[in-house]
Amino acid sequence: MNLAVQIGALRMQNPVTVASGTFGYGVEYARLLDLNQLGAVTVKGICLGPVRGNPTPRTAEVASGMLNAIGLQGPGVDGFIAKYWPFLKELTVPTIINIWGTTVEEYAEVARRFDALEGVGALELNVSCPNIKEGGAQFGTDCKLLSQVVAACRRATRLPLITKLSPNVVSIAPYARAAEEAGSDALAVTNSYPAMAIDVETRQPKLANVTGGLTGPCIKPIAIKLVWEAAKAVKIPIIGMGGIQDATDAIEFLMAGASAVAVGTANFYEPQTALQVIAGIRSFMERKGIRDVREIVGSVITDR
Amino acid sequence: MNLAVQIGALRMQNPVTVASGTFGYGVEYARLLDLNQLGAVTVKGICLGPVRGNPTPRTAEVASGMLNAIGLQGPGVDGFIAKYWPFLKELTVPTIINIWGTTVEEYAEVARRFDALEGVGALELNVSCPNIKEGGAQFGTDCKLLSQVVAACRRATRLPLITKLSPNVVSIAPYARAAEEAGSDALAVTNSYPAMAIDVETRQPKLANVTGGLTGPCIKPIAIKLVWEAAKAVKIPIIGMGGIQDATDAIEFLMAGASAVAVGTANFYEPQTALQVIAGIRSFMERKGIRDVREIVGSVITDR
Amino acid sequence: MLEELVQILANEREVGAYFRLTLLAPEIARRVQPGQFVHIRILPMRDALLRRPFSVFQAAGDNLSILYKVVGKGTAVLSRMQAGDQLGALGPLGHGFTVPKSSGEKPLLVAGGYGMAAMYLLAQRSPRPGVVFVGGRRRVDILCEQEFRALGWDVCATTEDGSYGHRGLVTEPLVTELRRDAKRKRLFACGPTPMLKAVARIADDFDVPAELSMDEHMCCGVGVCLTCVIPVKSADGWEYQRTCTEGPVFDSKEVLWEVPR
Amino acid sequence: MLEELVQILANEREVGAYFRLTLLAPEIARRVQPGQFVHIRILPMRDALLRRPFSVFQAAGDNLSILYKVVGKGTAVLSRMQAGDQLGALGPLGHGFTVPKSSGEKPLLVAGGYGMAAMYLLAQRSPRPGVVFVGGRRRVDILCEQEFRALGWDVCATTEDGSYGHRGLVTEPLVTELRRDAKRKRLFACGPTPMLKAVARIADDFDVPAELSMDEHMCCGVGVCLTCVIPVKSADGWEYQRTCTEGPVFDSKEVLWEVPR
Ligand SMILES: Cc1cc2nc3c(=O)[nH]c(=O)nc-3n(C[C@H](O)[C@H](O)[C@H](O)COP(=O)(O)OP(=O)(O)OC[C@H]3O[C@@H](n4cnc5c(N)ncnc54)[C@H](O)[C@@H]3O)c2cc1C
Ligand SMILES: Cc1cc2nc3c(=O)[nH]c(=O)nc-3n(C[C@H](O)[C@H](O)[C@H](O)COP(=O)(O)OP(=O)(O)OC[C@H]3O[C@@H](n4cnc5c(N)ncnc54)[C@H](O)[C@@H]3O)c2cc1C
Ligand SMILES: Cc1cc2nc3c(=O)[nH]c(=O)nc-3n(C[C@H](O)[C@H](O)[C@H](O)COP(=O)(O)O)c2cc1C
Ligand SMILES: Cc1cc2nc3c(=O)[nH]c(=O)nc-3n(C[C@H](O)[C@H](O)[C@H](O)COP(=O)(O)O)c2cc1C
Ligand code: FES
Ligand code: FES
Repeated sequence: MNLAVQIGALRMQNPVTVASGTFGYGVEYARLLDLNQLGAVTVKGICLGPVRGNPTPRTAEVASGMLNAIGLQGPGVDGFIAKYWPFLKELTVPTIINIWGTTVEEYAEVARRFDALEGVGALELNVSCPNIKEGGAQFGTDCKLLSQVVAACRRATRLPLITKLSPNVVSIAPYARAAEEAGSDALAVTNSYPAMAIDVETRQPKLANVTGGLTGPCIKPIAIKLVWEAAKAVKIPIIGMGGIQDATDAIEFLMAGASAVAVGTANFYEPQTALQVIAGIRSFMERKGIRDVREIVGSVITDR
Repeated sequence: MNLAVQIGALRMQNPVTVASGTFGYGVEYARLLDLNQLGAVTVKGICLGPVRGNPTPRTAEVASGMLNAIGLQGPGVDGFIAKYWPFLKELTVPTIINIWGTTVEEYAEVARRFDALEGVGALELNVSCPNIKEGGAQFGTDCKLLSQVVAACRRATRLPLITKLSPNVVSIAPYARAAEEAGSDALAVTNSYPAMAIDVETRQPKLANVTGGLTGPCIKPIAIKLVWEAAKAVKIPIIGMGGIQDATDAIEFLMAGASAVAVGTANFYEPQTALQVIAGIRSFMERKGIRDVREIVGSVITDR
Repeated sequence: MLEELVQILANEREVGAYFRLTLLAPEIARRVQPGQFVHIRILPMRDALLRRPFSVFQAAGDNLSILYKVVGKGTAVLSRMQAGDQLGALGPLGHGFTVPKSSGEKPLLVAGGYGMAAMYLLAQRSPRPGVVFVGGRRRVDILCEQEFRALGWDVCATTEDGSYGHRGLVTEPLVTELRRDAKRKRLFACGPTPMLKAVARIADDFDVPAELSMDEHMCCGVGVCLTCVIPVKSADGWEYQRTCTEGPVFDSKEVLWEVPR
Repeated sequence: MLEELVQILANEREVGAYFRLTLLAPEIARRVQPGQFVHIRILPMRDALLRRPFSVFQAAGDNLSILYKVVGKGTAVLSRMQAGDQLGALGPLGHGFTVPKSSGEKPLLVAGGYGMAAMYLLAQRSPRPGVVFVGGRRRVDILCEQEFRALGWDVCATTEDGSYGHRGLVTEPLVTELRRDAKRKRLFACGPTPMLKAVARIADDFDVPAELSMDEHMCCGVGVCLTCVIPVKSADGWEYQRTCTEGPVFDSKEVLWEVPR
């Protein structure tokens, strides 16, 4: 039975990774699960220098999901390389590094820095974080800027580039095509959805940042549609994510057109989710007599 | 204690109505609850002629919500007037008629027809239905078309006009302003969110229409943010909706800037929801010593 | 039509995946007609919001019972609920069967699996006994045969694997019966859609009237959401009618089995 | 750190809104240090997904217990669960209190409400007894006084409404005690943030070391999500540290009570 998939030049032994920002830098979960069973480890978003992030409260629970406005707290490239890379580079599975910047040049510079680092699996360009004032989502909701960012990173590195698109667009197809044309090797669909919650007792927003990103099972139907539309628009592979809790959810993304999937919010409440998803995909394939996971990709039947 | 609110020239005795398409034409629920306790009754979308709608399955359950692609099945203006108006016009509370068309002219024609009908409370322009091929959402995701539709309806009727915006935009502010400038008396925020679900056993989409609209508690955080942004952009009142299950949810919408709210999907599983919301708003006001519900509107504190 | 918070009096496994649920639901129990259903809100199922429709199986005094099969998320949660727990019940809903008259046609009931549940009240309230043709895949799918016999009805069971009664499809003994004598018979059917379609064709072939209880996915259950529609013949060709309101019981002559192009 | 599906052995009301939950959680019970916590997944709460953090109150053999107050949705659902039901438990988590040495400073514990729960293991494992200053709004907020006395500790209770012990704030008798003699004392505090802040200031005034267990909203509980951060002094001014990982127990000298501009 083949579970391996190819995301550009990146080979994943199975189609399941974790979503950036929901798995730290891998090491935190290493005591709870064997990271080498994953398809890849994807780390929290990193930019050039260290970032403190937003004031608290930074997350809030909502129906079948959560809001977050972490504000991309992180150690920066150097901090990451010093503190987390020694651990990550020893894993037998690849690391996908999620990167961001506030200008096109910054994105490219971060990409260049990681290009120089031996052993990185792929770079994921976060052009869709709704929780920072500059950068983030603006690059993901403007096709031109998106092209520029992707093209600049493309010039800065030979590593596989995964562009992580924003869900907050009228139609995802033009963005998917812009990323493909600018040289992206793959897409990640989707980031969190802009949202808000208010505590009626205090009249304050539940997040200090006022608004934040909605994630978890509540956004799955939105994410499935985006993956389906993006897959129709481009030829490059897609990593699907948004509310995956179990193998059935993951298979739904594969059928919609994703070549791989990422488990996000579910890690917070069930750290074993990604491993359970892998096991579940395997037994689904056994039950259905499917030999290669790639047969599932895009197999939704839309004409009745 | 004052619960009454004003939506343009439309007076509602309390700020709670029901969402179009989730309450039929009122008469279906008349045996279960006293419709005259509501702020207004809002009926299912009506266009010029009768419409059969989409093939089945038309709805599917998802985490904390549902998908629908009814396809605006309805009796058309004449059918509505013959079959449902005799009942509705006898109510002591106003009826809001949700209308749509496939062209600007059709919208205006429907508006004109209802202008001629004695006793209509207001017209709600559905420019945001994701489930029909022509019309619907295209008017809600193009500022120019939106202006044209609203302006044409404005010329066609003196009835209060409520423009129901699409959530599927990068930013709702320009749409809110376009509707205001074209003469809309109020906004309704928000319609359902484009989404999709797949049955992994059959590989078929759970809706015959492939995609549909996501509604219910899962979209509440998205809807709250849209209401908050729309309220900052315009001076006209807003009817907030999306996932309201109880008075706390409704108050959250009011605090975000809605002058009134609509209960949608919750009617399907708890037909008494709207009445419970009214009672709950009343007791919240008692507990907090609030004399006028309008004091709650827009009262969220966004600077800490 | 009423909405009640009702109490579970008993919830026990009948056989296989089938459970019998008894509710204290006085207002609904009193009003229910054969073929009507209740729309149940399974409260512990918090992230799954919609109600589930079930035929009223039996009604006596303040009590109402349901015979259900565990098929998915909601019925699985329901099967773990206990006496004393509460459910939301909306009912009685829908347009049921025409109760036979003592002077009328002889009722022939055709049921598949839990379709049997929709038939009991009809048999009980029919002034003249008839025959119940009941089918299922295996022996465990043949429900409450004794209870129908106790009403004085004949029961003719069929299983696809032959583990009980005749081997084959439930429609086979029905055809045999109609071949013998099709006069003054009326069919009443409830079961999976392919079975209903077969019954409709048989009714047509033998020119006997048939009432079919259609099993469609529902959402509101009261006619407002337009989820549960099926194509039905109408004055101007065809129209979508609501299974929850115009149905679940339809005249077999009116049902279109495919949406016309 | 371990993830276990654990069984509820008992879940009973202690007093007022406080419940005592005992779990069969052998692996976690064996490893836990004073001041650490477990992150509990309340499985029946299906639309609310996140785990809830609770200090480990007592641990003995395979059993672990928690003392919790019903304050919201999760704790309400938890309070209705019964012996035999299952919970998800992740733990032991976080950086706990420094267990006193027999030759070291005298431990003075300061607890507000359910803060008392974080203190028991510390008192139990301390080779020398000390004093527990416990405060609450009303009499019912003073928890498990007898259990601390049984360990040979003095307990000094304060209630805001004077319904039990001293009337006033828990910090008042603490100040009295420190005024009497502040030498060779170490403070350990757990309770609402304003109380912790007051304790930090008192520790500063009297120049005694203090360890504070901070109560912040959490999401993952294991350091990956960066929800639970508080501003803490660092080499280059300040940084956000994670309550779930670097904490929940922090040295009072390091905690910044406001985010520097
Ligand atoms: C008028 C009517 C009467 C019925 N009477 C009975 C009865 O007496 N006994 C019995 O066991 N079942 C009966 N059913 C079927 C019953 O409603 C479904 O088995 C039940 O809804 C399945 O819920 P679930 O959550 O377990 O399944 P899931 O598959 O998890 O449900 C997902 C969604 O699909 C819907 N759904 C799934 N299967 C069906 C189905 N066969 N029919 C309609 N909706 C479905 C559910 O309501 C829910 O909205 C009846 C259905 C109708 C329409
Ligand atoms: C390290 C630590 C130890 C704790 N130990 C105990 C204990 O021993 N006994 C006890 O009764 N409580 C303890 N708490 C507080 C407990 O976690 C909350 O009371 C609980 O999470 C409330 O959940 P809820 O669903 O009932 O409340 P809701 O208000 O419905 O919860 C909504 C969200 O807010 C969070 N939340 C609400 N109040 C708090 C709070 N005070 N602290 C942290 N998160 C909160 C919840 O975790 C959830 O994510 C501790 C908290 C922390 C951080
Ligand atoms: C707390 C939190 C932090 C996140 N941080 C990042 C990030 O740093 N970079 C990024 O591209 N996405 C980030 N995301 C988005 C996730 O990677 C993922 O796209 C999203 O959560 C949807 O998947 P889910 O519903 O399974 O969580 C974050 C999400 C959460 C909940
Ligand atoms: C089954 C269904 C049918 C709907 N039909 C209409 C419609 O005809 N016209 C319209 O403007 N909105 C329609 N809507 C959208 C609702 O009016 C409302 O905007 C949306 O459901 C969000 O609210 P909720 O989450 O409370 O349901 C429909 C929604 C549902 C679920
Ligand atoms: S289920 Fe809503 S109309 Fe029938
Ligand atoms: S709760 Fe996630 S980092 Fe502390």
